[in-house]
Amino acid sequence: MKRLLASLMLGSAAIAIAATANAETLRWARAGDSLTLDPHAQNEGPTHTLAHQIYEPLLHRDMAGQIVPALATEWAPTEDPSVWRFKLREGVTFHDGAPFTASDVVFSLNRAMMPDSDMKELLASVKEVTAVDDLTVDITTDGPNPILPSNLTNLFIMDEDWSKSNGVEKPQDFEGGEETFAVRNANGTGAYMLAERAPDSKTVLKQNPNYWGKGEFPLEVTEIVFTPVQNAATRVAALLSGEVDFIQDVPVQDLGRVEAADGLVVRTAPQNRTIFFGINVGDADLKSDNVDGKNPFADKRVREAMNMALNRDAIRQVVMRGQSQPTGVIMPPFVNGWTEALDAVPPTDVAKAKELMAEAGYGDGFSVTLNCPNDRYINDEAICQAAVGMLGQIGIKVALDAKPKAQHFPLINNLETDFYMLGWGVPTFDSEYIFNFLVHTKGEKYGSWNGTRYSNPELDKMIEGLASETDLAKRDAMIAEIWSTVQGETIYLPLHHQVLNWGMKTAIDFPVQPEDQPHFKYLTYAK
Amino acid sequence: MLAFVIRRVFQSLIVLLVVGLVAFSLFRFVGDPVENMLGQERTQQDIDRLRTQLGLDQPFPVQYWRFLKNAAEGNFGVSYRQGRPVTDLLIERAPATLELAFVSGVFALVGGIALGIYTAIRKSGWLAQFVMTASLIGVSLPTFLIGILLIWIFAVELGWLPSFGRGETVAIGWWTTGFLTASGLKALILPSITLGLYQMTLIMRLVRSEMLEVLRQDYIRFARARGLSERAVNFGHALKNTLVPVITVTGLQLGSIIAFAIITETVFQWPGVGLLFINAVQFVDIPVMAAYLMLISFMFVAINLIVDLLYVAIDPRLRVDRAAAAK
Amino acid sequence: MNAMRRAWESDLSYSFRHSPITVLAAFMVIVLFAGAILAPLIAPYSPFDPATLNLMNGFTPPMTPNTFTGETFWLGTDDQGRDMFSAILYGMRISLFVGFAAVLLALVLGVVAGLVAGYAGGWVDTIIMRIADVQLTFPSILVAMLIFGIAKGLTPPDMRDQMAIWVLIVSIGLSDWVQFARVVRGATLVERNREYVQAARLIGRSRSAIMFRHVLPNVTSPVLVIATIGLALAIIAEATLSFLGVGAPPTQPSLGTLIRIGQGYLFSGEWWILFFPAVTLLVLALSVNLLGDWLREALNPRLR
Amino acid sequence: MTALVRIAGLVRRFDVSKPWLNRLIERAPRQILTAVADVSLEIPERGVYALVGESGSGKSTIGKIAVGLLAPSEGAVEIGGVDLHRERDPARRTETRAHIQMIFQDPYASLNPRWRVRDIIEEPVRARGDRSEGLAERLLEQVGLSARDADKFPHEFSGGQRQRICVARALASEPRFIVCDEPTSALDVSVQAQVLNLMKDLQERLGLTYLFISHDLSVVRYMADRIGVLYLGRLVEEAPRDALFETPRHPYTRMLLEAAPRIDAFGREVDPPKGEIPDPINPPTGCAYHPRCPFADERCKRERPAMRDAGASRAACHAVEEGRL
Amino acid sequence: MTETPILSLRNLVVEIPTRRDVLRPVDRVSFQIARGEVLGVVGESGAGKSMTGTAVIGLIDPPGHIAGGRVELDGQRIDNLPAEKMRRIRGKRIGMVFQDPLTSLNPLIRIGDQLTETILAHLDVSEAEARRRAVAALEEVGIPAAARRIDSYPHEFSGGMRQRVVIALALAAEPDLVIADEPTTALDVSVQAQIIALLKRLCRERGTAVMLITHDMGVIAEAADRVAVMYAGRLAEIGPVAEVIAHPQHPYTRGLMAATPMATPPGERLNQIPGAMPRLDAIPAGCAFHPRCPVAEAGCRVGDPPRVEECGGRAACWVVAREAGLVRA
Repeated sequence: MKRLLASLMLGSAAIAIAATANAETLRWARAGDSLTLDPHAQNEGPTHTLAHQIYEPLLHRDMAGQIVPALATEWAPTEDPSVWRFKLREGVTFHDGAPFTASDVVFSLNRAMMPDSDMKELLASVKEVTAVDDLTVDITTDGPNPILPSNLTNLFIMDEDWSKSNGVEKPQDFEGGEETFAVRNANGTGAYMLAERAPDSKTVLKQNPNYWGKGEFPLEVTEIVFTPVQNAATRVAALLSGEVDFIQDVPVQDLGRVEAADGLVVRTAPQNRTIFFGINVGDADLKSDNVDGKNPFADKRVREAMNMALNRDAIRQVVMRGQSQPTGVIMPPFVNGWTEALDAVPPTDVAKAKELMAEAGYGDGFSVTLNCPNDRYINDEAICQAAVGMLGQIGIKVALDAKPKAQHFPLINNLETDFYMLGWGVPTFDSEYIFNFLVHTKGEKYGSWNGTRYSNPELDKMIEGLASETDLAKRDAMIAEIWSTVQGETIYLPLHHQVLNWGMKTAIDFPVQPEDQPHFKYLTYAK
Repeated sequence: MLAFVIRRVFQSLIVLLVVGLVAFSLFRFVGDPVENMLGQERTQQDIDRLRTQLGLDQPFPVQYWRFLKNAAEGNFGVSYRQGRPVTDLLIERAPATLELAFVSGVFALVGGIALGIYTAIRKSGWLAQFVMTASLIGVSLPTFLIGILLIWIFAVELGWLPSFGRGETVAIGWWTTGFLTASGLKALILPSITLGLYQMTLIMRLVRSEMLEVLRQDYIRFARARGLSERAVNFGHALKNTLVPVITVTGLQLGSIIAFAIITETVFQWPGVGLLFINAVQFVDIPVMAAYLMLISFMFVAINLIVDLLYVAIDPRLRVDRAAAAK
Repeated sequence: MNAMRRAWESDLSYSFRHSPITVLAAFMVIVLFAGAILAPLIAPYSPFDPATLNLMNGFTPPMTPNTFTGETFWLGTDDQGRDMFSAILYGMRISLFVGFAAVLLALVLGVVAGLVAGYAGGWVDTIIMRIADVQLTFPSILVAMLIFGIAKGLTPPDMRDQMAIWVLIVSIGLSDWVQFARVVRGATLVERNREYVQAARLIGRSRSAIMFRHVLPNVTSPVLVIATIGLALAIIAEATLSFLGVGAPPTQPSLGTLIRIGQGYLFSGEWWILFFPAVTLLVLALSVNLLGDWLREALNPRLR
Repeated sequence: MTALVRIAGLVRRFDVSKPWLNRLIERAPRQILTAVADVSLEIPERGVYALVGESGSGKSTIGKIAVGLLAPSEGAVEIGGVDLHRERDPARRTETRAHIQMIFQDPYASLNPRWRVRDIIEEPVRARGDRSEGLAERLLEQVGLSARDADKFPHEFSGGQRQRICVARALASEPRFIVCDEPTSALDVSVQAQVLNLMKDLQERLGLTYLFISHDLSVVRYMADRIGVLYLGRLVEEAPRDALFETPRHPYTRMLLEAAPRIDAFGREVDPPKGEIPDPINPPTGCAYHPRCPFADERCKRERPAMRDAGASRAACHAVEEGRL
Repeated sequence: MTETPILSLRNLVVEIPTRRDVLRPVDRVSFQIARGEVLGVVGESGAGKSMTGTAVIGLIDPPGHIAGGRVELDGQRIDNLPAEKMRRIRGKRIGMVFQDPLTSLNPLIRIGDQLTETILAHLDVSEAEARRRAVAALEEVGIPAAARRIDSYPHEFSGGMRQRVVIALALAAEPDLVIADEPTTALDVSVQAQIIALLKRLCRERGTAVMLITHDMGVIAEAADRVAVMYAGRLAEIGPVAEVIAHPQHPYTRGLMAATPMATPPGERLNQIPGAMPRLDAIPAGCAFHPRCPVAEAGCRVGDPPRVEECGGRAACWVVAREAGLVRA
């Protein structure tokens, strides 16, 4: 049997290559499907990925993560710092042939600010969008907003007439379960046009023959067949067997196999996302621990001991197979405010950690529950498991409760967990985004993902001040100050920055985009 | 006969009602849909608005009554996750699952009955003994492992068959079929085997033991004593009697094929209702889950109803006008 | 002595001794059961204590020294540096515990329901068998997912790891009782019309005395057969549920959880993480099934 | 002699209708099977009364009602003046029940295969909470088995031996009245003789009263003092043994005696009886036997005959009454 | 004078190997049945009478098999025929009637189809002709409205009618010999008389020989020409029915007759033979009957009793043989 399989294996690679299909068609698979084609109904990665092929924003992040012109060619604040002016691209048409004008931009951004839109938070500061002329648009914000452009990279422009004639002037009420024309049909300006769509099973895109970017982008892919394949092993199998050309999420353990396979390659790049643990530092007593009347996490020495007990390098080496960047801060390197010093990995020192525990009065340890997702981050559950072992070595008995993200995240939002894993991506590439959600005291407008119960009114004031600070140097200084407090208090235990792994045919030349957003118009084939 | 049908339909309705209650009420305990539907930037107002919108703030009986009323009209509400009517989703996905279940069922039935007959007639032959022992391996391996192994061997290592999906499909009205394209047919092979293997072994073992039982009956001895050929005895007499009890169990088995498709569809990324259900569970998409359970129960009940009718058609003893008298 | 000789010469013992494959299966069952029961004594490591694990031992191939720590493990280690051999022993302990407890639950429920339905007859019978019909509508996997849903909603988060095992037991046990109930009911219907039951009724024995003292001992053969096969099914069901992520927690992995973890490494070359638990599960389920098969043949009076 | 067992106007009906829904749709009427119709008889203390009849004649049903396993639809069975189905006093019920026993047809099914012989025999006594040491041994020897057999299981015995165990069990509660339901029909001739002799000896020695149910006229002739012939649930003739065999009155009794094979009638060419037993759910009008009766006339079709004395016998037949026969 | 007997058994031995030892349900049985003769084979359960019939028709369930002796049908040896040839003899030349008419007929197949398939299996006739013959066969066994009832299922017949159908099936291809294995045991007295009469009439009309297996001495007395008494797989006594019943020679036959209530005057105690028929795995050495035999001698325990032919053609018994002066004690 063994010999049979061995000989089968030898023969297999050749067959796999023979099965390669038409080079112009790109067969693409990833774990999850786009939730809807309505570009404003869901603010979610995979949804945006598909939308980016069909629709275009005014400006977007290219394969290197740099903001580059898309439908806008130029943009700058006007004399009034609260008004940004955008020059639009000439000669662009929608897939149905309608011309692209300023009124479409006004219409689309207003649409994205409607109550049913999931993108409205990104435009929270926008007061008004006005068409200056056919190819110029002004966006007026509520006070100066220096980072407005980075909020626009996923805001797609729809055709006003198409939307009106199909009754989709309003975004789909996704939560309310509305089904609109825009959910299954799309009319963008992008490089690819929707040809066929069966949600969760298959989507086919064809190249837009009238795309404005012809000549500017390689556009070597003429057809895209997108299939969500949920099961990781099946997905890898599909790539190995040559049934797909490109998968967006290669499990780290299979990198070697994919890499070793003839005709396949894995491309890797750091992702704009950091994985860390949050701890309940604020409550007087913990529900999930075995210490009565006290919160051991409230003691900074305990938190420092925990930080020291985590062997991030071992996690990188074994759990992540080298595919992670250990860090000491909950901020990816792409983000404004990041410094090498902040990123320095805290040294692992079990002996010292034990001393700290003893000093804090927990020489005999204590027990606590760690909540962990099992379907959200790369090897999330395995990381938590490893952490359980490492914390066990300094006497903290951790019970691991791993569950799907759908049940994990509410625990954080509802303050039902004392110790949890979270990963945070920063679409604006700015520290303010992190502070707003993770550091500010939890309340109506701020701190909705701050599960640590950490509350520092002074810090809150500083965070709130960032939004309207137009002096970038001063703003950066504020950011640095906030970071030093956050780091000093050790309210989060940072682990690592995630690394993206795209698996593809060797013949495909395609760099990894740090936001995990492949734009296929950039894709080229090796000649 | 009519009374029999009416009674079975009535019982089926009760079953469906209970299943509906179970389906609807139990899933209320799994997570909170509102939390999952809103993104990371959401406010308390969003939550409240959505709860009201979904009717989740109403008391339980009200929600159940509304569910039942809607279900009776074929309206299972709208998927929280996909934002589309669940009925549409099910109709869209059903062909994939039904085709898979159909092929698996045929595979299980034909293979099971053929092997069952073979192993019963050649009771002590080495091949029959081997098949019997091998069939135990079939029931000792979890389905997901079989699927993974098949993918590994036939898709990854040999590259003969696709590892996932339905291949090319052809739409005939709202029904999409994989039967009409080469890739569609190829794509059916591995999932069907994975799904049908367990049922096939069960049916095979059942057919074998029933057939052995039948072959011991007096009327078989009498048929032999009348000089009928082995062929006539085995296939003309024994097989028919074997199938009577087999039909019932087979009905149950085929019903569970649709349910067990969950695992196969997960492993093979088969775009059917099982995959829809698993996705729904992960996103706590209550309408989809509830509708799925109702659908499964409905199919199960329908299959059993058909089986019961088939039973009556095959066994003349059940067609007697008078109830079996007490001696 | 005499009793032992008689037992040795009994039909059961004879058919056992003359079926080499059954003897082999029994041997494997004994070895595996012993391994599971004696795991704390046999296992070189304690895989359920995360504090003793060294992550750097992760992914050590069998019988090969680890590149970082230089430690060697018979069957290698998994992604957490857990010794596979110890993990399999402990995992089997959980799988077998779940299997036995689930079968026991199903058996008690099913036998009582079957006895009552069969002996009482009438509307009691109708209600019990209708419930069984509803139960059949839900295959075990769906039942388990439902029960998991409730349990998750009802138990405090820090209790869930301990609850998981019991939830597994309840969900598998609940979905398997129908088998027992149907067979016991069928057997009871036959037995209750037997004349020894009438003789017992004649002297005024109570219904429960007749059901449990007279009828029950006479339906043990089919119950034993179903229980054996049910054990194999329960072990597989546990594995499937753990594969779907609703089973034993990864910190205390059962065979199924080990396979779930291992199947992620099917293509990556760490074959031992999947292979050894899968083979153990296969051998375990196969051996139990073979024993069940043999029991079925040996205890079936019609086949003698 | 006083009657120990008094059966009066006994009727037992079984509802064999289809479920109500079928009846509703198919407009089918209720179907009632009258297994026992208006049977009255008395068994004196120490007497052996035999019921004979073909299948469906209701003889076993009468036996089961007599011991209390079935309730009568109408009429009553009194044993020693106590009607088990109507008696309210639990003490009298228990006492009466102890005085009644039954021996069944199938010696294989009537012993619990999982119980030891000792437990089987002593159960009636233990169930009442009485002490039972040595009882099984004593009874086993009384029925011709060995005291050592008490620790064996039923499957270690032959059919005849099992029936002896059944007899021993029946005797354990020191009964006065035993219903024997075809006790030897499953046994071979040589063994049947052993069991019949044993039962007869015990009856005489212990002063037992038997209701002996059988389809075999030759066995009945050996055992009984008085014989009742049943046809479709009704007594058609009742007579002392010799009277029945020497001067059968009812045409059915005659037919039975005629049709039964005889050991001395080599090569006898009988004209076989006509017809088969009718459907008990829709029995013929008038005398139920009239369709098969060579003496039947119009009156027989219309009018059901009552039991009347005819010599030493009683018979329910118009022809006998009218002297046509 | 000697016409070839239609059936001749010579030292027929049937063995069933079990794990402990080899059982012999039929042990060196020899007898003959002449054309048109009715031979009653009588014995208690376990005597081997059914197994003898099954052996003749070649339907012993494996692992049982004919281990010795020969079976001749009309002078032609049939116990060693290949399966296909034997199949053609079954039904065609030897018919069989089983005890229970309820289980002898396939409940799922119309009786007409069961009849025509039997006819078509043996006779080269068209289907229409086979059906016509089937109706005729049913009429002959006394099924009223046969042409209509032919499409009925077995459960639509009463027990007696069903046994008539079984007889029609057994006789459908006009066999030379019918083996009737307890054909009336499951029937009521009145129906039993009908069936015996029917069987006798049909066989006489066609000159069919009958091997009538039963435990009922009365049935034998009325129906058989000769009777063979079996005990523990062996032939104990054989002879004309009147002689055997009126003047049994073998101590077992004598005991059996005396134990029959029919043969015992009312009020007299039944004679009882102590003990019971031995089980197949515990057949005593010597004469199998000796432990129960009232006249057994020391020699009975040792040697096999002399064969029937050696004892004057009736009983196989040392005592009988000695008393007849055929052997010395």
